[in-house]
Amino acid sequence: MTDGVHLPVADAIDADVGRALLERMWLIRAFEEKASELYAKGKIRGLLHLGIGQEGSAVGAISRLAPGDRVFGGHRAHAHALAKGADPVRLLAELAGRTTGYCGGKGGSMHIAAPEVGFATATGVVAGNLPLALGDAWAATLERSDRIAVAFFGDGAGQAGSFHETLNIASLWRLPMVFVCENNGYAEFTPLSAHTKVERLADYAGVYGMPASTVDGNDVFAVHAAMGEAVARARAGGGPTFVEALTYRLRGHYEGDPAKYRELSELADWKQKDPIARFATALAERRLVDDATGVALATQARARVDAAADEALTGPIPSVEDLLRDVVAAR
Amino acid sequence: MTDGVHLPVADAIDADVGRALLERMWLIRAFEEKASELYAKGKIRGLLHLGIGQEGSAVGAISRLAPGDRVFGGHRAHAHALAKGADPVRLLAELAGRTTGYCGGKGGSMHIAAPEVGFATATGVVAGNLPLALGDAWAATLERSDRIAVAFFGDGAGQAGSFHETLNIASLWRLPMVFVCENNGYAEFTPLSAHTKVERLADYAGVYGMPASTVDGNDVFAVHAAMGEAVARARAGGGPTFVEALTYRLRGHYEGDPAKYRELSELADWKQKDPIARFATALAERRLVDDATGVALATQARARVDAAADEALTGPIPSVEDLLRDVVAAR
Amino acid sequence: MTELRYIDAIRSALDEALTADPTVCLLGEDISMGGPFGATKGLADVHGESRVRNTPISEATIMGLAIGAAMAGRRPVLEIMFMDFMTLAMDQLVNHAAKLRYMSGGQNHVPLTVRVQGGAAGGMGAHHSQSLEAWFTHVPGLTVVAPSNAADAKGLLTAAIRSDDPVIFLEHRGLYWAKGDVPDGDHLVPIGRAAIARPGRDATVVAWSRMVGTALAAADLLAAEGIEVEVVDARSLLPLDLETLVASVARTGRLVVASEAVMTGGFGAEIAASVGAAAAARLRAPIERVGAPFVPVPAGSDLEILFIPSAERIVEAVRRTLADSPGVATPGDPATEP
Amino acid sequence: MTELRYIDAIRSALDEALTADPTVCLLGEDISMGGPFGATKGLADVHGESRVRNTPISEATIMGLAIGAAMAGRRPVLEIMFMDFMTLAMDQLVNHAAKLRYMSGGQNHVPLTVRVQGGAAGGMGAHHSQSLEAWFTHVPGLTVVAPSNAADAKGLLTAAIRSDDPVIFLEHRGLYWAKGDVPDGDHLVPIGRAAIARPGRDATVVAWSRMVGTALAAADLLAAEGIEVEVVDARSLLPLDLETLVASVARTGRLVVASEAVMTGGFGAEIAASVGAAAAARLRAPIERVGAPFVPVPAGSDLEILFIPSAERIVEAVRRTLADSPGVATPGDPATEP
Ligand SMILES: Cc1ncc(C[n+]2csc(CCOP(=O)(O)OP(=O)(O)O)c2C)c(N)n1
Ligand SMILES: Cc1ncc(C[n+]2csc(CCOP(=O)(O)OP(=O)(O)O)c2C)c(N)n1
Ligand SMILES: [Mg+2]
Ligand SMILES: [Mg+2]
Repeated sequence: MTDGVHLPVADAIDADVGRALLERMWLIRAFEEKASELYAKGKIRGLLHLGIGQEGSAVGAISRLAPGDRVFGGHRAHAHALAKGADPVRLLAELAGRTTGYCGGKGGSMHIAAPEVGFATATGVVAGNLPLALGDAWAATLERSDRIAVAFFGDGAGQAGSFHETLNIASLWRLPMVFVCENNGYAEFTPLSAHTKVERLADYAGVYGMPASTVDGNDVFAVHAAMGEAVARARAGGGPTFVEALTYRLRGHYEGDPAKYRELSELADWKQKDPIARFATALAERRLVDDATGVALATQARARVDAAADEALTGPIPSVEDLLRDVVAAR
Repeated sequence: MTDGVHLPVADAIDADVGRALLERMWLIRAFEEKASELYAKGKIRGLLHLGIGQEGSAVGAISRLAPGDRVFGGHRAHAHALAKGADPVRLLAELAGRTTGYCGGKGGSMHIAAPEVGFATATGVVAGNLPLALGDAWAATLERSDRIAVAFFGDGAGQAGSFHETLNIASLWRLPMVFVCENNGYAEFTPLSAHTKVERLADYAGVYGMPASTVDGNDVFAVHAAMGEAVARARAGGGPTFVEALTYRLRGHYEGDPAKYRELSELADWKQKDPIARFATALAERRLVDDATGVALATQARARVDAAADEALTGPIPSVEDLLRDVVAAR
Repeated sequence: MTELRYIDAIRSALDEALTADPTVCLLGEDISMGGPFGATKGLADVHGESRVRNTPISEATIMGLAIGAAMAGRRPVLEIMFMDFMTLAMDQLVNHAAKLRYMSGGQNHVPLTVRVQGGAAGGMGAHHSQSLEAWFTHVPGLTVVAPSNAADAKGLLTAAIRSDDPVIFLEHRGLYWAKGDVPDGDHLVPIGRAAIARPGRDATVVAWSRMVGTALAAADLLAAEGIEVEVVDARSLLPLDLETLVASVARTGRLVVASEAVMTGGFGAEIAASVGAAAAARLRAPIERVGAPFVPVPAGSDLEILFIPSAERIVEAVRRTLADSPGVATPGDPATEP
Repeated sequence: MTELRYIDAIRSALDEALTADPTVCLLGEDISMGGPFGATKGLADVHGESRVRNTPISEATIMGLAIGAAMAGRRPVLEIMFMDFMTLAMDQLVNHAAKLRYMSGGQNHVPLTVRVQGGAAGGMGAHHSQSLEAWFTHVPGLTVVAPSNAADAKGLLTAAIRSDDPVIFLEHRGLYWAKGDVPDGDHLVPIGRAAIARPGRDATVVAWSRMVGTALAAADLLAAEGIEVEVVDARSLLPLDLETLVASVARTGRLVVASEAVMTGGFGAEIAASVGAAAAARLRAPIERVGAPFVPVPAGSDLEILFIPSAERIVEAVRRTLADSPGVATPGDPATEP
């Protein structure tokens, strides 16, 4: 197992990097499958949005980020937090509402925060993270730091006012920010085509003269490449970039959603494009990580998550004192 | 003087139409100069935003509308209301806070409503009228009426979320709506270039595949032509159109604004492009309305507005009963 | 009478309104698929997707869209998926829907209904659980109703749709699956009237939405000790039926106001202040308020349970009103009742 | 002491904060040109346009931008031009600024100040005149202050900027040109403390922002009749200095709460409810509330004057508290005072 929580940052995906990314993808997959299992058992409650099938964009993009860069996620953000280096034990404890969770059980699945590893916050409000990331990027310029801010959001956010307002200011002020749109074709139960005539959200960037690309989000190499350019540009003072990653969620919108609004054939097609399997195959083809190692990584990830779950569920249930804490600074 | 309040609707600007439009422009100019005078005297209070210098887009655009079409304006909407047929007496009474004003003195300059002539409402919230016009256009489709909705807004509205959300839905639902952006280069004291990298707001329409044009807003013929296409398309079920009219306000943002943020030379340039003088000259050149008639129309407009002011200022001051009325339907 | 779940009573009101009045139309995110809870399930099939209209995730603009349609004579019913997202639509709601009639001197009006569910239920956390009725009740031009049961859900929604003013119809997610008898046929509950959910002589508890059930549970607990609580379901918060509240307090001499929202700045304060003034002479103990602690709604379900005001807290508050009455004899003793 | 106008006291606090603390930065529409009223005039020249940053007309996003910068360790002071436009930024303010500390279990915090002016003054109408403090005081995680004079404007703004939590700093446009003595040098007014604006023994009037001046005018009118009113300037609405309010009411036995906002659902209700509960034993008359009638703010200046609560209305309310005290002798008679 790779040491340390940060993914290796590298221009090219070599054997070590490939292995680390594949490992992290399996960790995320195992984590979310575990979350699903615990949800079914009632150990995790609330709204649980899984990103199973979307690990490629999360890991491909975040593998380009330095520890000091800050990520802002949405309601489907387990993958982004874990890719940025969040501890699976504390994250599962958070989902299960324990005091040992990152947020002491107050945040839950939709409002993850792990600022110590650069996952600034998630939000349950669609597009709500975009202005926050913008402010973080502005702060970076005031600090004269070369860190950057990255916002992950879905295709559904593209019809929200804040998305547009944020694009405008980011381009106007040339802020060190990357917009990563994970276009999975659906917002809840509605296909993108019913929400907008715009097929590629990256088209919006063009109006502002902002560099943009649309890539296969289930291809880690493609995301890694596009994000590499974007991050380099932001860090060099070249302003924001828009990266649209086309992907698909293999589960319902949230756990419990039977997802009747989509064709089974569509689902089957996308299962063929599973980003983890594709990355493993590609790594094997390039003779970077062989199949046996890939399988071992998956097994190890499951074991690690099993242990994480056992540990997470020993965390204490919060008390009334916990309920009343953390509203404002101690006065 | 042309009879009736509605401007003649015609495909081409002939002598009669030209005369009517010129007359209305002079009426608007005289109205706003009178408002300025009354403001200086304390007879009108509150925030007064004059559109002197922008009459071309208001009259050019609205001359294409049928009586049943509905207009939604913003904080600088005297011209649009008068172009749509509002009575100068009742409008001045409104500005002066009299019970005889359209809104009984409750609306004032920024919140004009004259729905009986198709001026649905204005709003003091930048971009606030766009969603309202959208809803009106949607209602028209539900009614299976061929009426259309038109929103007038400034360049400053282009950075507001509602503007983008409205463009999206209007294009998606193919609603009978026209977006008229009066780009006068400034939002309050700030030039457009400090608010966005987008030079032509009409560029936004392109992302949605919405037809758009940018025209010289001080050229009545150009606005009339662009708006003619837009209205015809909307009425025929062809969906929305974006018309950007480039113009300039010859006064400060509001009465009392010394407008130090702009060069005097810029102002002088634009004075040369005064839309009324240009239209009068063009009409004379085309031998549609001769100079003497043009001058007479101006004189008549001033006289009419003088009389309107005298009448408006005889209107009663509202009472406490008036204050408490019109909050909800009588229960 | 038919037994219906609260959510089905809502759907039934929508269905009937769509059938009865061609100007009624529905708008909201995912509503043609029924929405996340199923309140509009099947309505698009029956009434068509043009009248049961899915919208993009553009809360500010769909609020304005609904207002614009209402100004033009439609009776739109807009669904905002969670009360927390009303924060995105406050400009259109407050600056436009609520004010257009007044600003136009009565020329315009906005027959709009906004359906929105809220409350803490299911461990959804701070972005999906707020109770914000206090904001809306501070806005002249709005009407605000908050049914606690299936019959009122249907009757008040029907009244809301027929109202010529913008009505905020507050649903509680935690009540969606609660069953209740609903009168058959056209069922209208007039806006502006409270209901006595349980009569009692010793103390009045005023509540609305889900807290009515909690108050009734508290009343049961107290009844076991011989204390008879009158539970008043405010139902209509704006306008508030002050008359019924004051009449109850005049009988009991004691008032507890219970709401799920955080207590500070909540609508309970308005009730306490206005009943306190109007029934001053009849009050025999200080008015007690019960509400959530002044914290955001936590996500963890165990914390959520601690957050939501409980029947026990209402019981304690009622006890305080009874203990705290100088010169008043044992409650429940008819000899000392007014 | 230096005599300053309220608006200049604000600018002075901003100027000194920008000088003293490199993490302080300003954001808002047109602020580098001074804004429409001049509160930030000249600051961009001195401190640079990168720290005194003009923004587009994007209220929702500039609120989030300021929050994001605050999370990263800056101390942004955001100007929202009119309180009515806060409606556009409520999601970021309420769902993000106020909740991020809590939702993250204390990992994040938001040292943000939001300056916003409001109130009815100058006939600007329903979209430029609201008083919405009641909304903000209902939101856990926020701090809300509303200075009534130049010294407090400077001292509370300094405190707000130094606070580690989001503070809503409510300015009143009608006070901008009112002069007052402001202490020289670093001047800090601690958040959470009310001030006795005028001592008196017969009745307490609590007010904030511009209504403090109106209450003082009412006190003058009543003093002429020998009635001595104590005027308490609440200043800090959240947290509220209940102790000072209750102590005053314990002395006077009577309370009038006066606010410019519409009375229904206003913050006056919270004060009435909480003081009513905490000082029940000392109250000798029902609490009176004075507020604007329940209508949007009209544009016409003559209507606006009728809308704004007057000193006369406060006088009448005080008189009612004095008349309405069963068993209490002539106010001002020391023999009957507690
Ligand atoms: C402002 C807002 N409106 C509505 C919702 C309810 N909601 C939750 S997720 C979602 C769809 C989001 O779609 P998308 O942005 O594509 O992300 P995905 O779920 O596909 O990852 C909606 C409408 C919300 N959370 N926030
Ligand atoms: C939402 C909102 N924010 C700020 C303001 C204050 N304001 C009034 S007019 C204006 C500038 C508008 O510029 P533009 O849209 O170009 O119209 P113009 O004044 O040039 O006609 C601003 C910022 C407002 N009225 N509404
Ligand atoms: Mg999606
Ligand atoms: Mg402009």
